[in-house]
Amino acid sequence: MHVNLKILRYNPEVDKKPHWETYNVECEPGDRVLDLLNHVKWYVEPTLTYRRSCAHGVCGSDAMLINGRNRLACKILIRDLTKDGGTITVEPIRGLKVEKDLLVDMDPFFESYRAVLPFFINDDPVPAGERLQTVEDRERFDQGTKCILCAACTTSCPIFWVNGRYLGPAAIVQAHRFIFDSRDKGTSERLNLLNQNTGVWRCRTAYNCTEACPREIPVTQLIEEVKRAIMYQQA
Amino acid sequence: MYRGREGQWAWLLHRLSGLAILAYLMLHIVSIGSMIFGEEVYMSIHEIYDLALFRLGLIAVVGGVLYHSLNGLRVILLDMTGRGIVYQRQLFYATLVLTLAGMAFTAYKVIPRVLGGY
Amino acid sequence: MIRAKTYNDAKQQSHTNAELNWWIFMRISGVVLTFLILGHIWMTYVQVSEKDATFDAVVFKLQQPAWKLYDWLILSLSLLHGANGARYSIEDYVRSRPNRFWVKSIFYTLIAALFVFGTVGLFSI
Amino acid sequence: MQHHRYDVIVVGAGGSGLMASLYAAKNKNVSVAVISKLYPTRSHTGAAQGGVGAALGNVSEDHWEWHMYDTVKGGDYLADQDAAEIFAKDIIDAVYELEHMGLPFSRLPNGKIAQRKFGGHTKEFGKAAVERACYAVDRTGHMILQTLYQQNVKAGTTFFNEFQVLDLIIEDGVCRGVVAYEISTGEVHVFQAKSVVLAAGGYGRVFKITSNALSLTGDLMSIYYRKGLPLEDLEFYQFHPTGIAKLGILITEGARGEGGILRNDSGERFMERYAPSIKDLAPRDIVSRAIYMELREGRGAGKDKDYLLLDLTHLPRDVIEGRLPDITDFSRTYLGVDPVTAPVPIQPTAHYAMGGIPTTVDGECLANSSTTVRGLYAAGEVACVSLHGANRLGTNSLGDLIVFGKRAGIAAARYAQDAQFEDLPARADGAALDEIERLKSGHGTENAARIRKELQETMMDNVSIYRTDETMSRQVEILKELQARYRNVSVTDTSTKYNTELMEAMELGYMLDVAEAMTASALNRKESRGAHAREDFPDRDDENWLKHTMAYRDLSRPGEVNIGYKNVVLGKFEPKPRVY
Ligand SMILES: Cc1cc2nc3c(=O)[nH]c(=O)nc-3n(C[C@H](O)[C@H](O)[C@H](O)COP(=O)(O)OP(=O)(O)OC[C@H]3O[C@@H](n4cnc5c(N)ncnc54)[C@H](O)[C@@H]3O)c2cc1C
Ligand code: HEM
Ligand code: SF4
Ligand code: F3S
Ligand code: FES
Repeated sequence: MHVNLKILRYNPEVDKKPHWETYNVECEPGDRVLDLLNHVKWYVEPTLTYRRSCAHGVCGSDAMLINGRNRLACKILIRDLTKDGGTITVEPIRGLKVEKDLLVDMDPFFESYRAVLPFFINDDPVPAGERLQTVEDRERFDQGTKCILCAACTTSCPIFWVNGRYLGPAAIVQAHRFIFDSRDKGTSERLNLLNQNTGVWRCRTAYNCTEACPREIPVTQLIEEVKRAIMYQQA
Repeated sequence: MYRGREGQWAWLLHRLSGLAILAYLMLHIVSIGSMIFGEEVYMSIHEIYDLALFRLGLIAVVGGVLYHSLNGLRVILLDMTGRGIVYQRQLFYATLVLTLAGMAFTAYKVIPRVLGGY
Repeated sequence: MIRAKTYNDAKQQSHTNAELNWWIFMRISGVVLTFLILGHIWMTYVQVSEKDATFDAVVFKLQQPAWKLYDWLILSLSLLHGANGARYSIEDYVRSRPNRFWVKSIFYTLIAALFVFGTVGLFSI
Repeated sequence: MQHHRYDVIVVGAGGSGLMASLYAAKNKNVSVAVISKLYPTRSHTGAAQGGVGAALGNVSEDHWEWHMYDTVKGGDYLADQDAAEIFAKDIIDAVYELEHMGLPFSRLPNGKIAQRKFGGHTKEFGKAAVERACYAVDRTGHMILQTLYQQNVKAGTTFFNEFQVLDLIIEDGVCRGVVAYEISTGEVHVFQAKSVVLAAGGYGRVFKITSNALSLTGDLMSIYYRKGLPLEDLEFYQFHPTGIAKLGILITEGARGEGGILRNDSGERFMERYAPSIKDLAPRDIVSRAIYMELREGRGAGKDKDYLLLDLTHLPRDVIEGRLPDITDFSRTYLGVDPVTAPVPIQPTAHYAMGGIPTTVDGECLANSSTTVRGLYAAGEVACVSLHGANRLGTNSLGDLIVFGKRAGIAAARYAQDAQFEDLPARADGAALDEIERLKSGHGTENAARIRKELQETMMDNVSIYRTDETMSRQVEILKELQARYRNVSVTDTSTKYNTELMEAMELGYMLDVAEAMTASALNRKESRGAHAREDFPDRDDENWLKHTMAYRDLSRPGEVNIGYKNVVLGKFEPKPRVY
């Protein structure tokens, strides 16, 4: 089959503004969008720029706006997007500065990540073996541990687009992972950080994040759990 | 436009309706409050409200308030219960249906009056 | 080059409950307002015609203390709720710090003025 | 040019690099920085699924000796037994240490770390399979990578992300730093260092069907090899039996550990014929060869009879979805097959390099069979301490990263603490700049992607699961031709910012050179051992070949490879025939 791959391109050294370019590509219905991008880059237009690595949805490199929704290019198949002769649009994710073509500046994203103390805190003396944890306690924070920091959620959030100071759903998911870990002792610090104007209270439950997450993390639900945790803690 | 789903549109409508009814409220305070300047001032403002256009516009105000308040309740359900999140989509459609029903009822009440000049 | 923020950097950030309190207020006032406002609309507009909201009718209604209180509650709660709601929007869309300051100052002044005006109106009858 | 100075530089931010930086930085006398061409959390350690093996004995009795035995036997007795002993002992505490860093292991009902069976891991020296793989659902590598990155954030490690290392500065047998290209600006930076730890991962991308990331192109192995320094045991490359058909995406051995069964077209559990005692849980080389034989004898499934089936349908839904959620998702996403109700099409996939830069048990890089390159260390898949010998057991790579990443980090810091900064040669970045210049301003007409495609296809045909003199000799010639064509590659993107075309072209150069060393090593070894299976020499030959290969590029005769050898460290376990 053939599809038209319509890509929003931008080369900072030449272009003033991003512009669309369309490539007619031959493909199989089971191909990934990443396969088409690779095809264009390798054989048609080598200057096309984007990040990629694992090619199966576990490294978080290639979140893009594909047919109007945030997707991992390596985890969405052509047959789920269009039919023979159809068009697929690909744009960079929103709310982060576009550096070149589909590649954006991820630094602000990782800065928000680092701001929520995304690491295990427990200064008690360590036992000889493992710290014990029940199966239920382990399950409690399982969802957040799946996160691959792809930024699909944060850059689908309408609040983040207009207000870059919002830490964003990805950072909150990371915080959630530790807040609800029975072994962690940093809960109150993290809750205090998220209790700020830039934290969970910016979330207006727009739900795009949950729908965008390629790891099927119920992001909005986790954010709401953090909101409630803050409320109960302060009460 | 980002192809978000129900949640995104629910939020956008909530914000727009909230700001719209805030604007309306501010005008409403001025018009009703104008009472303290006496009957004449009050009635001169009030006559504007009597125009058919404004009276029909009130159907929109009812829609806005209804949507905003019902969706507000939806948001509160999302915030407070896990169930709210599971059914957020259905709740959004319920909100829309109830809002439209409320607007229809208002229209049914108001339009005959406007046509009848009452 | 990225230098990871340390634990202590983050620890030192200050902390208040203001946003939490506003969040709770929005929800409580929202629930209360649902009844107050829908009731208000029902009684003064849907059930009766806009034409009936004559000067005399309004004065008559507002002379009763219960209605005075009812309307004043709507006035204050919805102004506060609406003002905070608008603050959310301002903080989202007005991104430069100085601009945000001006927009907020003017907006809050307007809300305060309306509140005073509405209150004086209600209680002068 | 920008110039930086750190006592210790770590190249690569996968499990081994992050472990090295964490432990190097615990030495307060040294400054540490990590250079990585990917954001750390994008490293391929994050793709590892099944688990990390350690004899904790949480489910049933287990001992480090048993683990060591399995490792040595799994490696077809080519593993160095000093490394295997250190490993089997240290990994136990290392796993606890990871747990103390917050790693969210799955749990047993008694609250301890959950463990499951994995290929080749047995109790009482081969009697029966044992639960040794400690796991975090089916994303153990992801959790290791995340946890180690988190700990580095906590420790305030300095990262140079999206900096691609193009050269090592080695003069007079002393490593003095690295040269790296800042992808975002196109600037070349020189990092002066007292010691350098290489942790840049594998090179699976030289094969067409692989579980490896597009970024795994053997950069640092090649850079090392181009200096006339040896690469050890490159002929041993592991093909994992269960890659998703055609795509190569991995389905963890944990799927078989949980009870999954391999079947051929007629539904037969064919592993019963190849490894009667442990069947589907035999080591990977054996299972991959069995699959290859089944396919060759026409018992494959599908219309082209080119894949086999991994059957999980007899397992309860909650075991599949609960303990293997990611692979369930892969199968549903990429194949449209739900493993709960239908068997999953699989085929062997190029997976792991047992060989690499030769090191001592402290990670010191070897310049030949005995002397080290001072100040240079390596760990992880890029290195070869020869823990894995001729074939790696599942779960032993993550363990390798943790144990030897840590040892390399500590050793590099200890060395740097007493060493002085050595002078840099004039134009330290010269070679890198020249190469960039050549690719950017060249008038060559060759397209890098086409050469890469041919490389991957021919390596898959000629140097994969089964090898013969004929196929490999052909590959040697093909590689020479591809290398010649590579010299005519030029990139069309001349921009400075994010010139990924340029970086991909560089990577192709590296791939061609590791492929050269690999093919030469494989052609040279005239026996079958572990993952190296020759049809023309089907038996293991301990008399002549119980030794490590050291492949040196002949710097005076381009395209020629000199082969040397290094002794295998024997010890506790005498080489025996390897049957399961
Ligand atoms: C799909 C899959 C599943 C696996 N499952 C298991 C398992 O269950 N158990 C197990 O024990 N093992 C498993 N393995 C093997 C194991 O995961 C890898 O061998 C291991 O993660 C390699 O880690 P590493 O730290 O050496 O390198 P990687 O994690 O690959 O990291 C390489 C790093 O080097 C950097 N780098 C590379 N080149 C350059 C350059 N030129 N300049 C700068 N930086 C560079 C990269 O940016 C990256 O940060 C699996 C492997 C795969 C592919
Ligand atoms: C009638 C009952 C009402 C209910 C139940 C209600 C409920 C809510 C809730 C829960 C929010 C918070 C939304 C969030 O945090 O995501 C909100 C926001 C808001 N409300 Fe109301 N409200 C009501 C009436 C009003 C009125 C009368 C006004 C106008 C004066 C108003 C203006 C706003 C505004 C502007 C916002 C901000 C919207 C945003 O930030 O997206 N609301 N409302
Ligand atoms: S929560 Fe999901 S969408 Fe967001 S960064 Fe993590 S994996 Fe990506
Ligand atoms: S899209 Fe944004 S508003 Fe909240 S629910 Fe998700 S973070
Ligand atoms: S390339 Fe790794 S997530 Fe897509």
